[in-house]
Amino acid sequence: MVDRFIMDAATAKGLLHQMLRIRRFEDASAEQYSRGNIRGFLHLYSGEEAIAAGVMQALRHDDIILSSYREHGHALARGIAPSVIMAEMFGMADGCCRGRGGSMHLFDVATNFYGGTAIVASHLPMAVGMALAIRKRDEHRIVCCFFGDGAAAEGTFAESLNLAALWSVPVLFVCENNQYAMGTALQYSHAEKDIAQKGRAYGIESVHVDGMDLLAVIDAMRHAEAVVRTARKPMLLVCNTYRFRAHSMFDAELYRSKDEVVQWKRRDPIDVFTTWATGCGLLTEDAVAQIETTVANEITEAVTMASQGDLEPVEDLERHIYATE
Amino acid sequence: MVDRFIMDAATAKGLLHQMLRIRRFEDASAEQYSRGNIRGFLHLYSGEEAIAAGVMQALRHDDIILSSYREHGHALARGIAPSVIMAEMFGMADGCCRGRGGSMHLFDVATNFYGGTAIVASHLPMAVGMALAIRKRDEHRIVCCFFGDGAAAEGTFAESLNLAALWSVPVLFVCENNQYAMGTALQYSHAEKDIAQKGRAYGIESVHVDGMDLLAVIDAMRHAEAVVRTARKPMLLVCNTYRFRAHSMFDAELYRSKDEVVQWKRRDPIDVFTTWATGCGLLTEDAVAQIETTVANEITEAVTMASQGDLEPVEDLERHIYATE
Amino acid sequence: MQQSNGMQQEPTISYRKALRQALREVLYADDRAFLMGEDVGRYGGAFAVSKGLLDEFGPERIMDTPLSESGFVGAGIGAAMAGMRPIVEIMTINFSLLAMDQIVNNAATLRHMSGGQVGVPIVIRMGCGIGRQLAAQHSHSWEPLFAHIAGLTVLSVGTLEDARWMLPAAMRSDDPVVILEYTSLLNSEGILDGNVGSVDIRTACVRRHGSDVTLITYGTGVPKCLAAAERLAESGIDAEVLDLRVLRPLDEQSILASVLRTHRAVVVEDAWRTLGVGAEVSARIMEHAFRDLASPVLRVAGVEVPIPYPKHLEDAAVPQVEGIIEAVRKVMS
Amino acid sequence: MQQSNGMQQEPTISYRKALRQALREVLYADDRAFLMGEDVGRYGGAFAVSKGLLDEFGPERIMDTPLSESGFVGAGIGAAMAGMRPIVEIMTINFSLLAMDQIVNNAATLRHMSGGQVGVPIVIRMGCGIGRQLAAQHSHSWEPLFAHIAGLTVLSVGTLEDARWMLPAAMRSDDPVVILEYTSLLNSEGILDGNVGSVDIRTACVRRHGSDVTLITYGTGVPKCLAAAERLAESGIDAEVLDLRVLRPLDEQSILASVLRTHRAVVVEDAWRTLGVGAEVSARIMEHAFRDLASPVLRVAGVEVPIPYPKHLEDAAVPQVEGIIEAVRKVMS
Ligand SMILES: Cc1ncc(C[n+]2csc(CCOP(=O)(O)OP(=O)(O)O)c2C)c(N)n1
Ligand SMILES: Cc1ncc(C[n+]2csc(CCOP(=O)(O)OP(=O)(O)O)c2C)c(N)n1
Ligand SMILES: [Mg+2]
Ligand SMILES: [Mg+2]
Repeated sequence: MVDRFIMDAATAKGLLHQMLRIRRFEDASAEQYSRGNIRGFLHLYSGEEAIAAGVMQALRHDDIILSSYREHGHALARGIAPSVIMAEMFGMADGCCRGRGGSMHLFDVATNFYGGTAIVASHLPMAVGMALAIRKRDEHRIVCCFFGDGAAAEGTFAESLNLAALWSVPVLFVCENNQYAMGTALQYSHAEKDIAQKGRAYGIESVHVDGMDLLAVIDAMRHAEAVVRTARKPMLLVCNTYRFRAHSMFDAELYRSKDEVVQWKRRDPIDVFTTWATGCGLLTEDAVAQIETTVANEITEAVTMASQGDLEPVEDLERHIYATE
Repeated sequence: MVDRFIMDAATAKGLLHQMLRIRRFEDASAEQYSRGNIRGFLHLYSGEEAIAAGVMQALRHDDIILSSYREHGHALARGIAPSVIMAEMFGMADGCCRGRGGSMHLFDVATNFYGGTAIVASHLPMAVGMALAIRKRDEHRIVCCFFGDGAAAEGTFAESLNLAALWSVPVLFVCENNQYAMGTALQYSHAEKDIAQKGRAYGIESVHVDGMDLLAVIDAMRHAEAVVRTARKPMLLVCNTYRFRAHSMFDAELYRSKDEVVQWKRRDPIDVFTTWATGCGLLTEDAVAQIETTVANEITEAVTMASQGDLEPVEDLERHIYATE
Repeated sequence: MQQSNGMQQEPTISYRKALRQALREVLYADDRAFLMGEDVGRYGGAFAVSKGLLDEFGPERIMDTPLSESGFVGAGIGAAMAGMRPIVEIMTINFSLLAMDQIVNNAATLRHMSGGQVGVPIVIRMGCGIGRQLAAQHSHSWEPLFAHIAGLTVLSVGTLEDARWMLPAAMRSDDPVVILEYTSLLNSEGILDGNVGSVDIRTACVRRHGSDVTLITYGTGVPKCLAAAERLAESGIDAEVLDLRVLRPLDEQSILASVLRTHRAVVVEDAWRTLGVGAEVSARIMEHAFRDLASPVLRVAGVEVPIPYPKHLEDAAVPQVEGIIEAVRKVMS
Repeated sequence: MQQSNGMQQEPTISYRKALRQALREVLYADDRAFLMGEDVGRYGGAFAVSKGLLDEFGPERIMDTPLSESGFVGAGIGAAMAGMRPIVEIMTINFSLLAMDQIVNNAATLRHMSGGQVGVPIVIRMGCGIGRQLAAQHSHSWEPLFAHIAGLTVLSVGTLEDARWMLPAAMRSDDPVVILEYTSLLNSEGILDGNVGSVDIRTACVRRHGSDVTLITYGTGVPKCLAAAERLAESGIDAEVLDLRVLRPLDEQSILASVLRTHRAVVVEDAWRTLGVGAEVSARIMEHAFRDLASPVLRVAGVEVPIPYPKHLEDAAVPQVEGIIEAVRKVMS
């Protein structure tokens, strides 16, 4: 269990801020999508905020992060400005990838954020390779790689875990088990539903954590730091969670009941944390309200800035294919 | 433990005959290779005979077999004539694939032998699919799929086991763990060396067996029959074994010691079985000698027939690309 | 199928719905047929093509698979080898690279390698193409990668008619067929001629007759070339539009027949130019109709860039009607 | 490198050994460089190219990997993104299909998709080609699959010189480079000009000058075309042999320059004809030198069949000197 006394008010505020920023950012993304300002596929992170916030608070600036197409939360928690991400989704030249990537492909080398990969599980071996480079150079940073429960069915998952263990590289695999891969519930993706057991079968220490409970995630990260950063070994953290919204904006949600969604929303990670933190006096209602206001302003500003951006010139279409261009 | 009293002299003779036929066939293959009659890659099965013999004796004629490029033993134990296999390796039109496949690609639909696949592990999903067809049609036969320890590191292995378990199809995976994938020892292929544990991580009942002990294999197959044929579930059998020869004819065997080979040869499955069977009176020395002679004749005949074969006409090069040609 | 009675306007149908009708037809016609792929069932299909089919046919015929492209394509191959008629859906062509080993080294290879013994009658459908702002990992026109592979039949669905009738024809093949369906055409609508009933998957098809120049194309190029031809007609240029439809084996005869009449050709495709289908078409015309050409064959093809997300760059990355017209004017001059 | 002293015969070297020298050079030159792949270390390399390197450089620089093509190619990409200079060996080109997703969707794509932020300086070497009776799952000439991919540089090693010098040049690239090494050339020997020291991996190279016809080729086609040219010379036909070397991006200028001189061209490759490199070369000549051609460009290419095992069929599946000569006679007549 987490040592709850270690948290101070400032930290609690910061964490709530993180989570709320993600939640409101995703709300705004959905709205901008329905207005046609964001196009293509859009996958929102709402409901899973405790994982991004809890994992990221333990990482250092020089650690490397990789994620999937459902990466807004990770990108925000990592510190990429909301306006830069929103601009990217608007397809603007001041987006982090000059608008070329869009929602699914956020990259920001300045914060060591390496995607935003939309081929499910294909960033896992890249994460292993980046960790291998770290090990070869004897650096002390680590790699943290986020992916979903569905991704764990890809063969690439198995290969990556095995390589990480064989080479003993400092990579933390964070499986965000939100119970579904698109419309495919866990039991249809995996005959053995305990994903941690797969990690162990490849020689990797693997633990479960309640991904709706920020404190549990923070606690798990202490142990993960000991394993990955200190002992320089790979580890798998399976976070049980739920996405509150549809898989993407093209999803009619035929595969799950409204009731199930309601049940999970009762465990909204933001509510759970806020209740706890106010309950034990770390946060006041005023403080919470103030964070809400700050976040609202941040998001409004992000949307405004994104919509005022410029498009990349068409003449630059063929730039950045090779280094020399 | 196997009920050793169930075996009669005829069965014992048959099994020894199987194993010896494989051993001598492989010796002859090596010889024909050095004469230039066989070309390309040639992978011999010497040392692993107890697995092919022990698994195959439990299979029915309508069961389906798939294997890798190291499949001579399986093909012979399945009942493909030595002369037909030898002809295939000589590249002759009376080979089972009209000479088009060669050593690595023995197919014989008449005996339900579906390769002979040389992309490591790529026959595993095909095996699952064939078992799926069986299940869909509610037939009572099973699929048996042989592969190596190296293959278990491919992502396709993980995907296939998961699919087999999810769909509950009658497929028996037989992993012939001969300790090496080419020159890569088990511990360099797998961080977790217990391959059965990987099977379990995908929801498949998995057991180990001593692949040098024919009786142990036969015993394991009784249980496998109960699981796969009767209960209609997939299963993984990990057979520990050793290849007595080089990986292929292009192998200088730099990666293992002569001593290690000698150690394993002490457990030669043919010797072990012969000693046991003669010891308990199932086989006489005369019977053994007679089998040796029969086998020698079979192999000589196979080589003779193969060398007298005809080549496929060059004009037929483009036949069999599509069904209509 | 509805008969036109001459009085009533025939109902329009979308490309998506035509694909779905095709699926329903083949699932009814042959109980060896089944559909499998990621989210084809409970979700209703990533692009809603198979929506409703799970209810209609049940989970044995409409099988949701885990994320395991190599695994379930390989399983489809195995099922085909064992006498079934699987239809495997790969959500988009980008993910097909994960199954490339199975498609090429097994599906396309086994019959020949086994000396004619083992056939693989599998149909692999995949969402293909550019134009929905799905960015570089979800939109590409990689028809050329499949069209290069010996042993495959490769179909490109450029019209409603083909959306409705190519699949049933493909199901009659005893060999692997790859069907490329264009996500940007899914919502396009039109009237389906109820009298057609089937299409021939060995031949290219003239979608518009013309005498001055041949526009040779496939897939999303078909509507673009038809639009270009209309515009060209206004300025007195009569363009023929030849839809290749079958990218492997190519219907060389139809290509040459048209070019021998028009003496001029422009090949149009969204795929990257270098080693595209257009290169092959041009090379064949070079080999067989060089002396009949009034002017060199030109290509209008995709810009060689991973497809970017924003609309203006995505549009700039693929041929547009203007560019086609320009190329035609060049070969006419 | 040894200087010739004019008196002593220069020692011959094999293509395999030249490849090994190149590996040694780059491993010594750059400590960010390391080699990884299946059996590159303890086994000595499936084709003995890396034999001895494990002893020389140790297991951190020469890394044996498990059978996990997608995994270790992806790991190579990651290591490159993080500042290393990995050389990844894929044993044969057939197995590269298992890593196709990583090579195409990641290595070739990330720089553009990230708006120029993320480079992937990886070198992927693979055994390629036909001619050792390795049958359909171990021998193919699939250069065209890679040559089609935007974002890759694709090199084909057709000569000793390139075996020795292409890798060091590739290591200087900040982008992914695929190097195709031909297993059937491994044992070929010759004298390496010690004065060369480097090659340019942006240009094609004339291997034999001639004025009557250009033979355009790459890889195993190079020795075949040189042999054909010798034979043609006997009957008074002076053939130029242009080795493309770089299959992407194609050196169009060198192709056109030669054809504008000779007015005739034959493209020769072991790869399957349809959508091969030859198609692209022919299409470019069509586009840019149509009026300069005395006769249509012809292709001599691989028969479109999964490569069969027996020698006589394998030989029949790829171009031979006779067939090249025949095609040249056709374009000369
Ligand atoms: C290789 C591949 N196959 C299929 C898809 C289509 N697809 C996108 S997301 C997704 C589900 C992934 O589920 P999971 O890994 O659980 O992540 P989640 O979306 O739940 O966060 C699928 C099937 C893809 N992008 N890549
Ligand atoms: C996908 C793939 N990668 C690499 C190879 C080259 N190769 C052939 S056999 C082999 C080792 C396989 O080892 P294992 O599965 O243990 O089988 P064994 O040969 O020991 O029977 C390798 C690496 C291949 N054929 N296919
Ligand atoms: Mg999920
Ligand atoms: Mg082995």
